[in-house]
Order: sequence, then C-alpha cells, then structure tokens
Amino acid sequence: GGTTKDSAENNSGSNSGSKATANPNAPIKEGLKLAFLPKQINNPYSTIVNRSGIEAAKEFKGEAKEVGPSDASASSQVSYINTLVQQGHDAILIAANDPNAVCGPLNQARSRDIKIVAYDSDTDKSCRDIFINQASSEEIGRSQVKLLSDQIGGQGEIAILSATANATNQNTWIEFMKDELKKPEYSGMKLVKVAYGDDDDQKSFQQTQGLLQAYPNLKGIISPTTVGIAAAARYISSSEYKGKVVVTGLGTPNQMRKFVKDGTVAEFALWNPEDLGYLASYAAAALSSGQITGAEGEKFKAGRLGERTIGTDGEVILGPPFTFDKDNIDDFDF
Amino acid sequence: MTTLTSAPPAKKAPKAEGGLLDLVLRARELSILGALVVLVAVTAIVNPRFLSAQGVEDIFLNASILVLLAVGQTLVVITRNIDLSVGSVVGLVAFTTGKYVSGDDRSVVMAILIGLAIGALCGLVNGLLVSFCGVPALVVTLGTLYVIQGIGYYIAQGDQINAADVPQSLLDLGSGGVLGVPYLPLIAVLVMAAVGYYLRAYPSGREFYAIGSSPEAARLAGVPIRRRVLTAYVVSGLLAGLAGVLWLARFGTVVADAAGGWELKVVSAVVVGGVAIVGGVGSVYGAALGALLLTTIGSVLVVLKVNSFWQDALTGLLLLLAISVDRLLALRMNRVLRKRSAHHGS
Amino acid sequence: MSGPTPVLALVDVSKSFGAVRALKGVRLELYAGEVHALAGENGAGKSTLVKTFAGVHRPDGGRILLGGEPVVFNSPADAQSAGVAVIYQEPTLFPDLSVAENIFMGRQPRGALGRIDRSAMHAKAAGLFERLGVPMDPRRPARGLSIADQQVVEIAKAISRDAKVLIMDEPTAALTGQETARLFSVVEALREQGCALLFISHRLEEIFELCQRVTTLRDGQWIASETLEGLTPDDLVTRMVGRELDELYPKQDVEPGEVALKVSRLTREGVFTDVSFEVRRGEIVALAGLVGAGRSEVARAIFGIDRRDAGSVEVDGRPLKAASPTGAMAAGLALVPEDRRQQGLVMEMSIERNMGLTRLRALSRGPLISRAAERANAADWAVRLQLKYARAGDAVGVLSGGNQQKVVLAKWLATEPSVLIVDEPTRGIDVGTKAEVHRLLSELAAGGLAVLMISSDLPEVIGMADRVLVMHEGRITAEIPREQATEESVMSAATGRYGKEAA
Amino acid sequence: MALKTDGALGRFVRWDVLVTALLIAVFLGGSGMNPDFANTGNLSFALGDLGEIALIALPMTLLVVCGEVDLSVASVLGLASALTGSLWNAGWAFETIVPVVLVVGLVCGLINGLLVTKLGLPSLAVTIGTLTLYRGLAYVVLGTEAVSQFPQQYADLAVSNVPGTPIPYPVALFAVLAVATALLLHATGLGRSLFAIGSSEEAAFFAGVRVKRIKLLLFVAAGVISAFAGIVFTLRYGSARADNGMGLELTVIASVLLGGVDFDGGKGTLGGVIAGVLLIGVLRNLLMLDDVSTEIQAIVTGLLLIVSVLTPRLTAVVREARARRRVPV
Ligand SMILES: Nc1ncnc2c1ncn2[C@@H]1O[C@H](COP(=O)(O)OP(=O)(O)OP(=O)(O)O)[C@@H](O)[C@H]1O
Ligand SMILES: Nc1ncnc2c1ncn2[C@@H]1O[C@H](COP(=O)(O)OP(=O)(O)OP(=O)(O)O)[C@@H](O)[C@H]1O
Ligand SMILES: [Mg+2]
Ligand SMILES: [Mg+2]
Repeated sequence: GGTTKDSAENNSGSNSGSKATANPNAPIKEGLKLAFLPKQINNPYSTIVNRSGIEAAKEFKGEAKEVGPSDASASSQVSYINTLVQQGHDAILIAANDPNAVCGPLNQARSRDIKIVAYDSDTDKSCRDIFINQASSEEIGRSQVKLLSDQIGGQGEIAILSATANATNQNTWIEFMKDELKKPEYSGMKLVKVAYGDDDDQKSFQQTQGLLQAYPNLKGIISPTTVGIAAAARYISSSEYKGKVVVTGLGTPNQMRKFVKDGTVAEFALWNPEDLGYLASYAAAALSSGQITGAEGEKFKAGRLGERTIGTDGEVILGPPFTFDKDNIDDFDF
Repeated sequence: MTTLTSAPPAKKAPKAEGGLLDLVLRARELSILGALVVLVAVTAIVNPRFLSAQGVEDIFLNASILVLLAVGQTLVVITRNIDLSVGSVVGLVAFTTGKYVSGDDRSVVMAILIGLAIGALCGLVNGLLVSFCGVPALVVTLGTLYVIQGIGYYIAQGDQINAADVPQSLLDLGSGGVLGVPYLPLIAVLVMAAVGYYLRAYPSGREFYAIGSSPEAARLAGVPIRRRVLTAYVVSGLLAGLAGVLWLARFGTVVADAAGGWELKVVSAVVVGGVAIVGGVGSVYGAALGALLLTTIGSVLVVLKVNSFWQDALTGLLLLLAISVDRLLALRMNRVLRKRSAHHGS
Repeated sequence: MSGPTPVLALVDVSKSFGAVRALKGVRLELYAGEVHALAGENGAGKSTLVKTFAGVHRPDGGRILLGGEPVVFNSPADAQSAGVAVIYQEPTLFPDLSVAENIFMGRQPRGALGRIDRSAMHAKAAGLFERLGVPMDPRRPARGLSIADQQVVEIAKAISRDAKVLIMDEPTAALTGQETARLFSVVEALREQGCALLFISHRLEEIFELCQRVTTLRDGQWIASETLEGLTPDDLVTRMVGRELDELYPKQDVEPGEVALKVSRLTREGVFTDVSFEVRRGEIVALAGLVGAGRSEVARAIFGIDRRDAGSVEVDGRPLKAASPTGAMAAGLALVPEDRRQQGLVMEMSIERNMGLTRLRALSRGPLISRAAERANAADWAVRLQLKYARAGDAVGVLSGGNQQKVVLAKWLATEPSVLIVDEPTRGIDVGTKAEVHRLLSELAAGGLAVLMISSDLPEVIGMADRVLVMHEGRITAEIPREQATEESVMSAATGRYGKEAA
Repeated sequence: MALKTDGALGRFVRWDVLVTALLIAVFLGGSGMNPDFANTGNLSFALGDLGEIALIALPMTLLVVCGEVDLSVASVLGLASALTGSLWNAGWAFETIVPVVLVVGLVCGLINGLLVTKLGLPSLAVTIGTLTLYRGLAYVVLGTEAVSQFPQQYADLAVSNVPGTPIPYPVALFAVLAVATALLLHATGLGRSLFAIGSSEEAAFFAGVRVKRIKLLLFVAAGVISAFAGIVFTLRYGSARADNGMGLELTVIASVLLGGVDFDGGKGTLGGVIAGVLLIGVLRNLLMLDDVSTEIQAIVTGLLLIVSVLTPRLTAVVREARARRRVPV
C-alpha cells in the first residue's frame, strides 16, 4: 500500500500496535469475542476452517461466531466488517476477497482496538496484525508443480484450472508455479493455459472439457482450488481421458476420496483446514490478551498445535501442505 | 343502403402469404439453427476433436440441463409471465436430494421423486401467487428466487455433497446412457418433444399462446387463464426439480448455490430461441436450440483457445449477434411480404 | 306480456361503476326468431347491458332469466355454455394467432386422441368467411388486420358458435355496405332458424331494415320497448335523445383559401402508389374508398407515422421532412386515427392527461406542467363536446366507445392545427354527437381549417365534403366536386369502374 | 384490460405508501431494539453502502416506467471500475480519467439504447447480452489485477460525510439527483410522456411523443450514472476490480419493484422507489447487526418483495369480491 488513504491511516494504526509492548506471559483473557469473516459462507472449505476455529475459542473460554456474505465479493465483506465494528468485538478473523478493499474498515476497527487476524487469504499487510498462512504461498506453488511433474515424468503440456480470476491467493500460487516451471528439471513441461472455473462446478467442468479438446496432448491439470479439482476429476473420471490425463491440486479428502479410489487422481495436496482455523483462533486470542503484538519473532501457545513463532511481515505459517493418496486418504474425514 | 357498397378489395393471395408467413415465424428457429451450424462448423475446422464422439457427447450433456429449464421457462413466458426462481430451485433440489441419497444408500427412484416434488411445490407457490393473487410475475419470482435460495443455504449450512456420498446408480444417470446415447440429452429431448407437441396439437396447449397473446381476449373467449398459468408454473418447477436431480447426477459434488445466477442464463436461452418475452410467440424447440447455442458458445471459446478474459465478452457479443440477426431477418421478411402484397394489389 | 317465454331476459337490472350508474333498472326480453334492436346515445348503457348478458359484468341488482329460469353468469365462459354468443363493440383478437384459431379457440375441431384437426379447422373458417362474403386467409395471423377485418373475424367467431342467443354490439360500425349486406342475410338465416338476436347500431336505417322490436335506453334508464312497425326514425331519435334532433351534415359554404396541404406523388410500396392532391383552407376534402383501399395508410404516411418511399408533402407551402409525427404536428398537422384503442388513446391514462398529451409544452409553466392548466383544458373541451364522464381523473378506458372517440377529437382539436386529418371521425358515434361532430368540423373549416376526412359512411362523405377523392387499390381513381358527388359516382370510382387515371 | 389506473389504484392501499410506512416502522423498531443501529456511525455506513444502488435506481425507475429495463447497469459499473483502475495504473491524471470513464458509460448506454430503439429488440434480451459483454470487457481491460492507491482527496470524497451530518457525499449527491428526477417524472411533460409510452407506446407515438429519442436518452442516462457509480464504488473501497458490483442489477431492480413501480410500465412513483431502496438497505443493516444469518436475510428480502406486491393486490381482490367480481373491459 503506497499513498492511499488506507495506508496513510493504518501506518498510524500499526505504530500504535507496535508501541504497545507484548507481554508473553499475560494470561489469555476469558470471554473474548471473536468473529470469523470468510470469503464466502456456504463454502465447504471455509466452513471446516471456521467450525474448528469456533471450537478452539471454547477451549480458552471465548465466544466466536461466523458471519459473511453469500457471494465472494470484497464489497459485501466490507459491510460485514462495519457491522462487526458496530457490535464491538475483540478480534476479527478475515479471509480477504480483496487485499485493499477491506483495508479502510479494518483500520477503523483497529483504531477501536479490535485486533485483525487475516487467514487463508491475506489483506494488505498494513491493515492486519498477523496473517495465518496455511503454508507458505511459495511452498504451495512449487510443491504443486513437483507433485504433477512426478506423476507425468516431467514431460508434456500442462494447464491450470483456477478459481475466479481475481482470487488473490490463487494468483500468488500461480505466479510461483510459473516461476518453478522455469527451473531446468521442468524444461520438459509446458504450461499452455490458465483457465478460470470461478469456483463454480458447472463452469469448472466445462472449462476442463474445453482444455482437453483444445490441447489434445495435455498431460496434466493443476487445480489449486477445491471446487475446481473436484469438477476436473469428476469429468475425467467419466470420460475417455481417464488414465490419460493427470489431475492434481488442492482438495479436501472427502471431496476427492471417490476419484482417488477409482484411480482418476493419484495424489493431491492440502493443509489441514481444521488446524488453520484452530491456529487463527489462538492467534487472535493471544493478540487480544496482549501476549503478542504481531511483531516478528514473538511467540505464542496455540493449544494442541504447540508454540508458534511470528515470522516476517507478521506471518505465521501453519506448516507444509500434506499430500493425500489412496493409502492415507481414509485416515481423514473433512 | 347508405354506406359505401361494393366488392371487397382483392386481398393478398392467401397461399403465398400463408407460406411466407409460416416461413417468417419459423425463421426465428431457422436463424438460430443456422448460427449453431456455422459456429460448430468453424470450430470443427479449427479443431476436429470438437466433433469427436466425446466432444459431441459433451456438448449435448452440457446443454441438456439448460434445455430442460428452457422448456419450462418457455411455457411460462408464452403466457406473458416469467419465472426467475428456477436457478434457486435447481440448487435447492440438487442439495436436498443429495443429502437424501448420501449416507446409507437410498433408492434413486425415491430421490428423483423427492426432487420433482420439491420442484413442483416451488412452482405451485409461484403459480398460486401469480395466477390467483394476480401479482406481477417478475416481482414474485424474484422474491421466491431469494427465498428458495435462502432455504437452500439454510438446509446446507455450508456443507457439501461429495461424489463419494452419491450412489453410483445415480451418478450413472449423469454419465451413462443406453446404446451410446447418454441419458441426459435423451431425457431433455423427450421432455422437449412432449411439451412441444402438446403446445401445438392440443386445444388446451393453444390456450397458453392465447393467454400470452391477449389476456383480455382470452378471458372473453372463456379460456381458464388461472388454471393454465398455474400449470405453466408447476411444469416449470417440475422441470427445475428434474434438472436439480440431474445436476446432482452429473456433477456429483454439489453446494447449496449450485446453478446460482442461472435464471438469467435460462431467460437468455429462451429469448435467443425466439420466444417473445411479451408472450404469445415462440416454441420450445426454439428455446431448446437457444440453450444449445449458449452452451456451445461456452465450450467453443475454450476449444478455440480464446483468451480467458475475452470469453465473457465474446459470449455476450455472440448473444447480441444472435438476437439481432434474428430480428433483422424478421424485419426483412415483413418488407418482402409488403412488396408481395403490392404485386397482388395493383 | 303473455305469449311465449323469452329465451333470455333482463329484469330490473342495475349496474354502476363507482360513481357512474350505467344501468338503472333496465328490462329487456329476447324472443326466439326475432331480431331485437337496442338504441341509445353514446354512454346510454348499451355495451354495459351486453356485457351483463355476456357474464363480463355481474349486475348489482336485478336478475337474468334464461328460458324463464333465473341464472347467474360468473364469467363469459358461463354465458357461452348457456348458449349466448356475443360480438363485442371493440374487437378483441389474439394478434399472434391465426385467424382460424382466433375463431375456434377452445373449441377447435378434434381429431384422433383429442388432437386439433387443423385442416378441418381451416376448412370451417373458410366456410364462415364464405357465408360472410369476405375472402380472408384463415392461416393469416390476426395482427395487421384492419378494424373492419377484425370485426369480420369477431362476427365469424360468434356465428360459429351456433348459439341460441346472438348479441351484436355495433358489428357494422366498421363494415362497408357489402359486408353489412352479407351480415344481414346471415342474421336473417339465423333468425329463421329460431335464434334470438340483439342488435346495436348507431345507423338507424340498419335498425329499421333488420329488426322487429326495439328497446331504447337513455342515461342507463329504460325508455321503451316496442315493435318497429309504425315507428319513424324521428320517433326513435326523440326517444334516444329526449329532444328533437337538429339537421345532420350542416355544411356551410366557405370560399376556399390558399393551399394548406399539398401531397404530390406520395408512394408507399405495397400499400398505395402515386397519390397527389391538395386541400385548401376552409375546405373539407373527403377520402372515400373501400376497406383496404389504403386511405388510412395515406393519412399515416402524411402524418409521418409510416415511412414514405417516394413523394413529398407540403404544409402551408413548407415541405414536410422525414417521417415524424412530432414534425408533422409542429407544421400544423393533426391526425385523428382510425383505431382509438390502440392509436387514439392511452387507455390506462386519465381523461385529462390524454387530452393534454398533445400539447404538453403549451400546458407547461416553465419546465413544469401546470395541473391547473391541464384540468382547465380538459374541462373546456369536455363541455364543448358534451363528454359524458364521471371524473376527469378516471381512466379514459372506462368511457363508452363514443365518448372515447370524443376525447380523441378533443385532444387533437386542442392543438389548433391548420390541417386536420380525421380517419372515420364518427365511427361508433350516436346520431346526436354525429351532428355535433359534423357541425364542429364545418365550423372549424369555416374558421379557415383545412380538413381531410376519411370515411366509409357515404352520406357523411356526400354531405360534408367540398370535394371527394376516391381511392381504389392504393391509387386515387377520381376527384369529384361537391355538386357531382352522388352515391353512384363515388361508388363506381371506388370500385375502379369509373375513372380517367385508373390503375 | 384490467384497469388499474391512478384513479382506481387510489382506492386501494398504494404500494409506495405501504412501503414508506414499512420503512418508518422498521426504522423505529430497529432503533428501539438494537442500540448499535440508530447511532450516526452505523447509519452513515448503512447509507454509504446504498450509494451506488440508490444512484442507479433513479434512471432504472424512469426506464421501467416507460416499459423498458436495463440489466447491464452492474456490468457497466464493473467496466467503469476496471477502466478507472487500468488508466490510473497507466499513470493518467484522475481528473482526466473521470470524464473518459463517463464517456465510456455513455457509449455503453448508447449501445443498449440503439439496439432497443433501432432494431426494436426487447430490452430484457438486449441487456442480458450486454450484461455479459460489458462484464467481459471489464476483465479484458483489467484482467486479474486489483488496483488501489487512488488519490487521497477523491477517496475521502467517496467515504467521508457532509460536515455535521451522518450523510456521506455520494448519498448527498443522490438526494439532489433524486429530487430532480422526481420533478422530471411527476411534474414535467417528459414525465407525462414516459407514463404514456409505458402504458401504450403506439398511442404515445401517434400523439407526437418522441418515443425512440426518449428511450435512447434514458438508456444513455442509465449508462452514464452507472459509470459514475462505478467510480464512486472504486473510490469507496479503494480498489478497482473487474468483478466489482457483480450481481448488483438484481438488487437495484428489486428495490425499484419494491418501490411499487409496475414492471409492465406506465405506473409508479419515485418516492416509492426511494423508500424501497432505503428499506432494503436499512433492513439488511439491521439483520446483520442482529447476527441474522445470510440465508435468513435472503429469505426476508424475498418475502418482503412478495408481501409488498401481495398486500395491495389482496385488498384489491377483496374489494373486487365485494363489488361482485366485475371485470372492466
Ligand atoms: N388486402 C388486404 N388483406 C389484408 N389486410 C389488408 C389488406 N389491405 C389492407 N389491409 C390492412 O388493413 C388495413 C386497411 O387498410 P387501410 O385502413 O389503409 O384502408 P382503408 O381504406 O383506410 O380501410 P379502413 O376503411 O379500414 O380505414 C391496413 O392497415 C392494412 O394493414
Ligand atoms: N368499466 C367501466 N368502468 C367505469 N365506467 C364504465 C365502465 N364501462 C362503462 N362505463 C360507463 O358506463 C356508461 C355506459 O357505457 P356503455 O359503454 O354501456 O355505453 P354505450 O351505450 O355502449 O355507448 P356507445 O354507444 O358509445 O358504445 C358510460 O358512462 C361509461 O363511462
Ligand atoms: Mg357501446
Ligand atoms: Mg382506414
């Protein structure tokens, strides 16, 4: 954020943040009021994340709730932030639809001493206290390429099936994928197309068909979105391309179980969304209780996940993404 | 006898006129068909795989759900009404039936029946509000769009139906077929043919057109307006329900807002298909063609490797092109007709 | 009265619409094998009475007797199933459906499995038009039919029901003599088959030619029911109007001034060709011809409704540019169109706003409309044309046919045009009002207005016109000066038999 | 033809009156039940959130009154936003961007208008097409980017209130435009013409009303206003994106219809529409404050629409039943 009104304000905001000194052994306050604001409610993935976050809050005797728009648009998120501010909460946990659009209101919130935890999809770093990253975006991007390369022997045309063209985290990952592909060991692989399924089953489905017809020698598809990978797998599993084209990406085990079992998909990755919500919840608590301020190097206890340290830019990384395959998929249920 | 007395004017030669007029009316369907053929031909030339068995199968599979909805919508639009709630109904039905069949394997037949029932119920509500309370269709169905959507979300609570939970037998309905012909298009075509035939060949069918063409005249002619309009909505709801079940069968993974925003898609299909939005004119065949055209455009643009960002723009452009060409054709024919009558006149 | 029981009868029927009391204790009896006339001024309540028979309106008071038994018609469907067929004053067709389907909607001849037998349907329809002596293609869609043709379809629809009772509300208003004659022979036939008929017309001579009994209404009140024998037209008029009637066609002779409207070589392909004529200030020029001759089309083209393919129009010497009614109005033209429901009036809009629509600018004070001026304008013309209405704020659609016609006239006369084109100005207007309209027209002409009058009513044409232009199949076949204008001369020209420059 | 005329309607409960009453009730109830509602901070949020919808609702009302509709408004808004972003990226001065964007909006409206008036296509069909087209162009212009960092002073204009009031500048502007539009619709010759066109286009044309020109004008107005709303939107959220305002058109139409404008044209009041817009806004805000879940919000909005048209009709039906079901023809 350069010279926007947003950044102007929040500079002051973050200053005030860092001025307050962290007290690592301050106890977690009871009855903290947290609010989860996902990109969009009724999205299975965020439902999982937030549910476990709300569970976590119970552990430290706080109360948490989930509110959010039914469409994944920045504007409707803003209205929710405003109401949350009105209602007065200790912390707002947000998965931003747009890093900048939400900044103004978020800083309003911070000026009222409401802590802001971004998770899953970051906001401009100037308008939140910390960001819980499901895994370093870089690691996700690069590992996806590796995953696919292993399955297609590093040779052939590949395509990416993303969510909406504006999804911040998607685009970051895709950048890293492109970068990874520049490496010599992937010289055999050629990214021919980035398609957008708008996280809509039917559209993702049709986009997949299109890709396969448009690029006859397509070897693999990476879909770093839960809706996309399911749609792609579903189409291929019921088409002549089954076994010829590899699908991988980010998906939930329950979604993908069928396609792993029937051999359409060998491997796909995801972090544990429950842990993500859990960690975010604890981070919010730590912030509100003054254990941390969001400065680099601070540490806090995150219940069963143990102690976590804040990295650069106030990022806390959940851990490396986990790779599912037919051997381990049945150990998970989410 | 004081008024002007004499032989009536030599009128246009009926036969020629009749034939031409039929052509004008059918031209709407024809022009869409033409557009479709051109589109497919061009694509096939650029990329032969587009017409591969798989490719063709895909086109029809994609279209069939939209076709079903378009047929239902046509019935409603012909009576000078509109049903914006279909998208929400599909979502609701897809999810609820999904919920029903998931878990311990339940009977597919039962699932379908439930789907149809829910759809019919939604249609009934719309129909009663429009026909008996006489409230403007657009407002009512915009309202029920929100309501039904809300109910869908409420039931779903953010959960999702996964392909794994859906019994294979139901999934087969979505991808399987009889002797090479997949079920979905088969169902769609059967429904279309049935409704189309009914509208054309049965007195009660014609009354739908009468109502849309002039409600006042319909009342004076003793047409049971309310009953027909109600029927139109119930059928539309019923088909939306069927579409919902097929949606589940086809995509396996379903969230509550499946088919969100499809109402506009359906309406454009119907309009492109030459069904007059003011009622009284059009056929389900045209609407079905419209649906086919729209879905084909969707696939074609990907197959032609059109830049993702241009896809929406071009879809819109082609849509406008379709209706404009259709319109120009109609105007042209009218002029021809007038010239014709000139040669008979003098 | 003793004797046979009436097939259908009204007893002390009353009906009011809000403030308007359309029917006050009216009684009427229709007997088998008799044609009963219903006479009355515009707004007397004739159509309301008809709609009561038809089940469109339910009477507030009184009863309907079917074969002596009281019945209740809740809807037109009920009346139809009771054997009552109705031709309404205003044709109401399905524009998108074929003429045949319009006739047989809901009663189509069935084939196997209850399917529509189209060929049979078209054959039947053709048969009906045969009976009515009108060649019309049953497959043709109803859209684009002239008022006259629409009326014919309505008639065909009604007689196709072979009903016990046939009710006709001004069926001949739009017809030419030829078609009227055929209609009458059909009606005669039905009467002999023992059908009971009710006939409404503002042309008294038709009533005397066709009917045996007559009932007169005045302001919704029953005045008399009597046999027509021994009754003179004047008696009937007095009963209707309640006073002696002044003379029709009071054309004053005026010295024509300079040319106000000059039409040269006007052509619209497929409708009319090479039409040229002039209308001078103070002149009333009639445009006569058969239905479909293209008279209205000429008027439309002059006024800029339709594009003209060739030719020019001059108003007061200034050429009129491309098709635009606004331009035509600015130049001083006014057109009273032939179809008042579609073209003449905005049915859902109030009477005063309809009257104001043609002169919005004149009624504005600065940018804003002055309601006061609007009201005054309406009130003024309502008086001048003796409009029968309840509140100036009511929708014009609730006015009786004739009163609607008056509103159309008012809204155009209000623009104080220099050339007035009237298409069938007295269609559906009662004798009294007709006289008023005629006087109005000749006054205006005397005041220097140039009038072009399209009419199918020959006496009107002969009576009012200084010159008669006759059209035949889209061409002007004759121009007849007032003194030579006789029914024969006009007729022969209209049918193309007469004529120097005939096609 | 069932005659629901100004005169006749007056005899029933009128939609716009009803809606206004409802608005007041909701407002009072809201301030009573929820302490967070009636404070200036929240109200100006709520109003600000309505800005764009309210602005677009004005030309939409005029269009619907004369029997047309424009579904492409939200896409024009998106296109305007995207264009603002890309031009700003390209280093243009904001002062030059604004007029350019407005002109683009004008062109969008012009295209809609010409297709409707020149080809005589139904506006519903045309604007469904342009809805897709314009949104697509937005993506062509800006792609996946999200541009921020717009000049301070303009950003402030979009968010801050008129000094001493809880009213954000865009809303204040809306108020002014609303009054102007109300006068235009209800007190000028043009307004009369709109109603005439709405209830009988042919008759209006015969009476010398410039039907096509007027319609064209309205579509253009809708285009320009939507583009302007796009700029406001962009500044308000400090972010220009191709998907801004997606799906807004239905909300706009919903509030217009809620305001009692007859979708078949010829009937409606601007007062009703304003009440409708506010009602939808206030209600949403209130439901959010009370933590009512999104799905329930949707249901409430829907029911509201239905009830708002049902109530007056039912009273009408009852009245007709009492008047022995007469059907004016
Ligand atoms: N031969 C025909 N067959 C069918 N319709 C026709 C024919 N000729 C004209 N029409 C239609 O009927 C209408 C009658 O033409 P027009 O009104 O110009 O003739 P007219 O002499 O004015 O008849 P009217 O006495 O009805 O005014 C025209 O609008 C035209 O569309
Ligand atoms: N639907 C209605 N609502 C209100 N008033 C009506 C309605 N229909 C008719 N009227 C009024 O009832 C009276 C009788 O109208 P009606 O149409 O029966 O007259 P009419 O005898 O048919 O006249 P015309 O000869 O001009 O057709 C008129 O004053 C008319 O304004
Ligand atoms: Mg009458
Ligand atoms: Mg005529």
